[in-house]
Amino acid sequence: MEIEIKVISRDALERVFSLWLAAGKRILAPKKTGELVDFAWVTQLSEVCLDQVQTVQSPKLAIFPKVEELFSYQTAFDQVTIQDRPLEALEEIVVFGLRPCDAAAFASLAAIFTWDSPDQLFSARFEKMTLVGVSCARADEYCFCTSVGGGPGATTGSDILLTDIGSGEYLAEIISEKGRQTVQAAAGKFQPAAGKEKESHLAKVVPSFALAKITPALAALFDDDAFWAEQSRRCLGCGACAYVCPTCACFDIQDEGAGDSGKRLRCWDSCGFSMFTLHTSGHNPRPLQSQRWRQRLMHKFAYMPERQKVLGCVGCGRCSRACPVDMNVLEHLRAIAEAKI
Amino acid sequence: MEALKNKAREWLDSRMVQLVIGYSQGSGDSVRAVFVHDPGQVETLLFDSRCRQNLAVYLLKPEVKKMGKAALVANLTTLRAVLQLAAENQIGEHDVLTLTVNPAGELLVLSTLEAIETYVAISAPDLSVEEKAELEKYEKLGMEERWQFWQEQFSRCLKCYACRAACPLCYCSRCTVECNQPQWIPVPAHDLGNLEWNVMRAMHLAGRCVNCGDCSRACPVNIPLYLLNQKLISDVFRNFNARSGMAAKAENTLSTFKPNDKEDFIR
Amino acid sequence: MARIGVFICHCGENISATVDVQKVAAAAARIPGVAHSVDYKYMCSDPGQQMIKNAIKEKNLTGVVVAACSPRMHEPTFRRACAEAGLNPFLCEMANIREHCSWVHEKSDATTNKAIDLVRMMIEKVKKSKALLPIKVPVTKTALVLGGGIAGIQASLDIANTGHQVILVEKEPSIGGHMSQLSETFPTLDCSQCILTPRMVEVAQHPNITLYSYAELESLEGFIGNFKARIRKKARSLDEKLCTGCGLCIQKCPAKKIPSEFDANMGIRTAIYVPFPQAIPNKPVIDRGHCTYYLKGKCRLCEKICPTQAIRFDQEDEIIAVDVGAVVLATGFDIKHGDFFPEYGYGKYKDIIDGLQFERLASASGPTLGEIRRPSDGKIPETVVFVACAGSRDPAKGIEYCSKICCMYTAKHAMLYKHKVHEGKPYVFYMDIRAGGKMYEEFVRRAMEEDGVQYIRGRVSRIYERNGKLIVKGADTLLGARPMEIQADMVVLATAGVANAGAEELAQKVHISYDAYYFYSEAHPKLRPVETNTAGIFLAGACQAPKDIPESVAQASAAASKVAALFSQAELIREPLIAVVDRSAPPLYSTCVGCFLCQSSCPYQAIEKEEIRGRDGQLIKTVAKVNPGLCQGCGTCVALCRSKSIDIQGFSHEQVYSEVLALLNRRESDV
Amino acid sequence: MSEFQPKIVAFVCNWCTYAGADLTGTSRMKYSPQVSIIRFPCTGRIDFMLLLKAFANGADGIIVSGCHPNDCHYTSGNFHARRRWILFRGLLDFMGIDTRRIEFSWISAAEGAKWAQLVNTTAENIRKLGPFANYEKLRHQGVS
Repeated sequence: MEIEIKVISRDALERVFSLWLAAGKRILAPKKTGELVDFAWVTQLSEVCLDQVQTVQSPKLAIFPKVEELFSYQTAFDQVTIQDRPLEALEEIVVFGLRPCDAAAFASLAAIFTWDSPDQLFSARFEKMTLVGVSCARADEYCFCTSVGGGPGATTGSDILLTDIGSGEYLAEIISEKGRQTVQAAAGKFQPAAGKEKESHLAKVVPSFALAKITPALAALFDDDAFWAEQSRRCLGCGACAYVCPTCACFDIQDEGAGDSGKRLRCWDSCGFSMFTLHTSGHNPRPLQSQRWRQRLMHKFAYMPERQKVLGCVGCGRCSRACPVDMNVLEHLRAIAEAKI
Repeated sequence: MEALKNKAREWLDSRMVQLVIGYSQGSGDSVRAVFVHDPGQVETLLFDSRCRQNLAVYLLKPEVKKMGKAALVANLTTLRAVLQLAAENQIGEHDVLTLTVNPAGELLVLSTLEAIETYVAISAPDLSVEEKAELEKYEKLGMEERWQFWQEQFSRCLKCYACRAACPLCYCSRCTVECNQPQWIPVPAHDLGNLEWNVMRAMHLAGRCVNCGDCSRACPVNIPLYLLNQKLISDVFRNFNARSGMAAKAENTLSTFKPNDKEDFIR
Repeated sequence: MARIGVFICHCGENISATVDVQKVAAAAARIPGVAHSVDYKYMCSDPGQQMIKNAIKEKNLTGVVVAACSPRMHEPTFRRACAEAGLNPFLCEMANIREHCSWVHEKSDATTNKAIDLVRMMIEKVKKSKALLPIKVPVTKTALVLGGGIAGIQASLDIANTGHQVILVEKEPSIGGHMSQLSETFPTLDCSQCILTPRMVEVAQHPNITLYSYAELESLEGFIGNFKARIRKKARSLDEKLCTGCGLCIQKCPAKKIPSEFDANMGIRTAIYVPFPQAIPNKPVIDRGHCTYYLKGKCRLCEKICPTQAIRFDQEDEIIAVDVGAVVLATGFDIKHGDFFPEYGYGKYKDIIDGLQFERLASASGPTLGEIRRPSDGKIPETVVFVACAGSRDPAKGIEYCSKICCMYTAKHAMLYKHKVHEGKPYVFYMDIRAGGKMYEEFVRRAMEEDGVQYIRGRVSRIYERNGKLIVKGADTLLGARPMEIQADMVVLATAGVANAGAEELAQKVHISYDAYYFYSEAHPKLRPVETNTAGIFLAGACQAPKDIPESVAQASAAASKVAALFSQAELIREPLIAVVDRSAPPLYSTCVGCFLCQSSCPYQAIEKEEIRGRDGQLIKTVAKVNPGLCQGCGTCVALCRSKSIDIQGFSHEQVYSEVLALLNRRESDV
Repeated sequence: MSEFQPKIVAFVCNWCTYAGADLTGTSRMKYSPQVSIIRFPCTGRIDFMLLLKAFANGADGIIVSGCHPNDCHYTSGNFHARRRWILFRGLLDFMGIDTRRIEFSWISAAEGAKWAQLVNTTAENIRKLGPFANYEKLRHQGVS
C-alpha cells in the first residue's frame, strides 16, 4: 500500500500511549536503567529513551522471548494429558522506538519461523504485534545498515515509522494496514504533514562493503581454514552475539517437570557454543571455534539468502557492541568482501 | 611501548616463542587481544591502562595451544591467573613466558612461575578501598533489599555465558550447566535458572577468582558479577587468610581445611 | 521402564500403629514404574524375605524398596535376600519408616504422608540405581615392618607365626631399639635385656623373617595389598656372609674413644663396632665418620686381622626392591634432649643427665657395669634429684602432652638408685603422679614407702653449681609453695618423649598423616587405633604416641592381627560404594580437566593421576583416577568436583538428586 | 484455615546424624513430621547445589547435619563441608537468600535427644518465617 505521511507532537504521542494501554495493548520500548538502555515494558512515553544509537538487546524478544512455554502436561500413573498454549490469550503488543534495522529484522526472523512448517506460537505473537519505529538520528562505527540494504530511515518492516523533526514533532510514515488502524484508533492525534521532510534529520551511514561480493566470497572461502582461524582467534565462544542479534533464531527445547506435572519450554541457543553440534557419540562436526564463527556468517549471508530468500543480517551492529573481545563483524565482512579469491 | 615490541620481535625471531598474545588497537578507542605469530606484526602491540582483559583466558584454548609456545603480555591479574592455572595443573613451568609492565612503566620479563610469584607478592591486597566500600554498601542492605537487588540484576541474565567464556579460570571442558543427567542448572534463562547459574558460577570460583573483573565486563546486560566474586574473595581472606593466584603450588581453599575453622553458625 | 517392587513392613505394630501401611502400599502402587506393592507384618522374617524373592522372580523386578526399619539395621538382610533371588543387591534400598517416622510421630495423616514421601523417595532413588559388583584387590602376602624395637619385633614375630613372610627393616646396626638400652623394667624390675634378647634371637632365626639391619626405607609406592618398597641397605663395609662375628677387628681397632650411641654417650666404642654384645645381627659396622682409614687413608688393621677377610672398604649402599601387601610402622620415639632447658643446666654440668643415660648407668652391661657413678668424677652420688615432667606438659618451653612413661620410670630410677646406693638420698620433683596401669600405682607407692624416695610436688625452677654441689631450686606446692633447695650430687631429668627426627620425612614417604607433634595419626582415635588413613599401613608402638612396653607390645600384636586378617584371603573384597571418575568417548575421553582439587581433599590418597594417550603414544590429557583399593567412599571429592566428573556409586548424583525431587514433589495420587 | 506446615529436608551423614536420628526413634522421642531425612555417606558428600535444588522444589527449610569435628568416620569430610558452608552461607546471605532457613549442626550417634530438639526448633523457626515466598515466586518467573 501507499505510504501516508503525517506528523504527531510529543504530547499527542504521549496520549496515544494511554490509548494503547486502554485498548489492552502492552508497550515494549527502549528504557534506560543505569548505564543500560534496553527494551522493557513501559506505560508512558516519558519512560522511553530514544537518545541511544541502539538498545543492547533487539526487539525480537517481543515475539521470540528468551524463555517461553510451548505447552504444559499432567501425568496420572501411565497417562499423560497435554494442554497446548492458548494462543487467544496472548496480548496485543506495540513495540515502540525500535530502529528501522530492527523492524527489517522481523522479516528474517519470520522467514525462519514460518519456513516449511510455520510455528503457531510465533505466528500468533507476530500477528498481535504492531511496530512503531523511530528512525536513526545518530549512528556509530558499528552500524552498517546501508551495506545490507537498509538505512537510518528505511520503512521496511515497520507499521509506522516516526522521525524526530525537532520542535517536539515527529514525522510519521504510515506504512502498513496495522499502521493505518493504529492511526484510526488514535483519532486526530496524527496531523497532516504539510510538506515536512525527514531526510535532513537522519543519520549518515556510509556503505562500507559490497554485499554482492559477500555470498560468492563465502562460498570460495569455505575451506580456507587459515582464514577462519585468523578471523576467529580471539572469539571466546559465548552466546552474546546471538542473543542480542535481531535475527538469530536458534532455540533449544527443554522439558521442566517434577512430580506429575511439567511444561515444555523454548529458550534461546547459539551456534557459537562448543556443544551446539555435539553428538551423543562424542563426535562434534564443528569442534573448532573458527568453524562455529564461519557457520554464523555462512548462515546469515549464504544459507538464509539461499533457503529463505532473505538476508540474515540487518547491520544493527549489536553483536559487535556486545562482544566481550571486540569481534567487530563489520571488519570481518569487509575482509571477506575484499578477500582475494 | 618500544621495549615490548622489541622483546616480542626478539623472541619470535629467535623462535623462542611461536606466538605473542598481547593487546592491540580495537574498534573506536577500545583495545583487543592480538595473536602475533610473525615478527612483522609486532608493531600492532601496545600496552596501556585500557589493557584490562585477562589474556590468560587464551592459554587453554586448543586453537591457541596449537600455535606453539606463547609469550603472554600480562597485567597483574593476568599474572595471578597464570599462577592459579599452574596451581590447578592447567599449565606447566615451561608452557608460557610472561611480559608485564610495572607501575613505573618498565617492561619486565617474567620467564618463570617463581619470577611471577615474586612479582605478584608485592601487589596490593585483592580488594581496593573503593571495592571494599562498595561491597560493604551491599552487605549493609537489608536481606529483602539484597534479594530485590539481585533478582532485578539476574532477571536480565540471558545465559549467554559470556561471563564464563571470559573467565580464565572457567576452563572446564564440560561445565556443570551442560550436565543433564541430572540437570543441575535449568537451561532456560528464567529467574530460577539464572539464580542457580549465578550462585554456582560464584561458588565454583570461590578461593580461585583473581578479581580481574572480566566476567562483569563481558556481561552484555551489565550484571555486577564482580560483587559476588569479591564477596567470596573477602570471605576467603577473612576466614581462611587465603589469596588465590599468588603461588604456583598452592592448595585450594575448598580442598583443604583447618581443624579450627570457625563454626559459630553450627549448632 | 523400571519394574520396582515395594514392600511395606508393619514391624508387628511398631509401624502400623501410627502409619496407615495399606495406604502407603496403595500410594506406592500408583507411582509410575512400580510393578508390585504389598504390605506385610514382618518383612525381615523368613516368609517376609521369601515374599521379596518370589516377587523378584515372578514379577521380574528391576529394583526393590523395603519400607521398614533403619537400613543400618536390616539393609544387609534385604540386600542378601535380593542377591539370593538373582537381583543385584545394590538395586535394593530401604525407606526408614520406623526409626524416622512411626516411632517419632503421632498417628496421623501427616505421619502416613511422610511415610509415603520416604517410600516415593527411595523408589525414585532405586530407579537411578545401578548394579554394582564388589571390588577385588589382589594381596601380596608379605609384610614390611619398619623399626626393630620391641614393637617391630613383636609385630614381626606375630605375623611370621601366622605363616606369612615378614621383611623387618632396622636403621641401626642391631635390632632391639630403646628397650635394649634399659636396665630394669617397671613394675616388675626384671632385667630388660633378659626378656628382650630371646625375642631378638627368635627374629634372627625365624624362617619367615628377613632382617635388614643398618637399612632404611628408600621409597614406598602402590596401595593396600600391592606396595612396592625400595630398601636402602647401608654399606656395613663388611661381607656379612663371611663375617663370623668373632670380634677380633673390634679389639684391634685403634679408634677407641668414640662416644657410644647405645650407651647414650655415657660410654665409648671403636670405629668398627657392634652397638652392644647381644646385638642381632652380631656383625660389626664400620663408622666411616670416625674410621682412621676413611679419615686419613691408611690403617686397614681390621682388614689385616680379619680371619675370614670379610672387610670391604669399597662396599656401597645396596638398594633392595620388594613387593609387600602391608606395612607396619614401628619406628619408635626419641627423648627430648635436656639442652632445650638452659635453667636446668643440662650440657653445662656433667652430672645432670637424662633418663636414658641413667638407664645405662644402672645397666649391668653399661659403662659402669651397673654401679651408679656420676659422670664428672666417677664418685657415687649421695644425693640424687630426679626431675619428672622435664619438658612434658609444658606448653611454654617443652611440649603440651604428657609423655606418659616418665612417672613410672622416674619411680623406677629412684628405686634402682636406692637399691644400689643404700645410704643415698633420692628426691623426686613431680607435678602429678600418673600411675594408671596394672601394679603401677603400687609400684610408685613402694618407691615412696619402702625405699623412702622423697617425693616433692612442685617444679624445679633452676639448677646451678655451688662449690661442687648441684643446687636444685624448686617449690613444694603441698607445703604452701614453700621454696625448696636441695644440694645434689647428680640430677636426672625425665625429659619428654618425642617423635623421631625423621618421622615427618618417613610419613611423607609412605603417605600417611601425622599430628602436630609428628606422631603418626591413627585412622580413627577410638575405633581404628592401629590403622592409618592409608589402607594397608598400620601402626605399632611409640611412633603413634609415647607408650610403655606392654602397650607397645599389645599394639604390635593388634597391628599384626590386622595384617594377618588382610592376608587371610587371596583377594581383598570391598563394597563398591566408592568414587569413580568419568570416562567418555573420544575426543573428550573424560570430562575431568585434571585440576586435582579432589586429590588434596582425599583423606585416603586414593586419587591418582592417569595419563590418557592416543594410539601414537601422544599425551592427550592427564585426568584423575580413583584407586578402588584406597577409596573409602566418603564422597568429599564428588561434592568438590566443579565439572561433576567424579561420582560415587550408591550415592550418585542421579540418585540423590532424584531423592530430593521425589521427596519434595508429592503427586496428587499420593494423598 | 489450618496452620502452615513447612516442608523441611534434612541432609545428614550416615555415621553420626543418621544413627543419632535412629536413636531418637528407638528412644521413642517425638518430633515434627514435617522433616524428612536424606542419607549421605558423609557431610563432605553434600553438594551445595542439592540445597538449592531443595529450595527450588519447594522446601521451606533445610537441615544439614553430620559428625562433630574430629569424629568424622572419614576423619575430615565434615571439615571440608564446614569450609564449604562458611562460604556458601555468606554468598546466599549476600544474595538476600534467608540463611535462617538452613540449619547446620553436628549431631553424634548418641545425641538422639539433640536431633529431636533440633528438628522441633527448626520446624518452629521455619513455621514463624512462613512459606519461602520469595523462592516460591522465583519458581514461576521469567517464562513468557
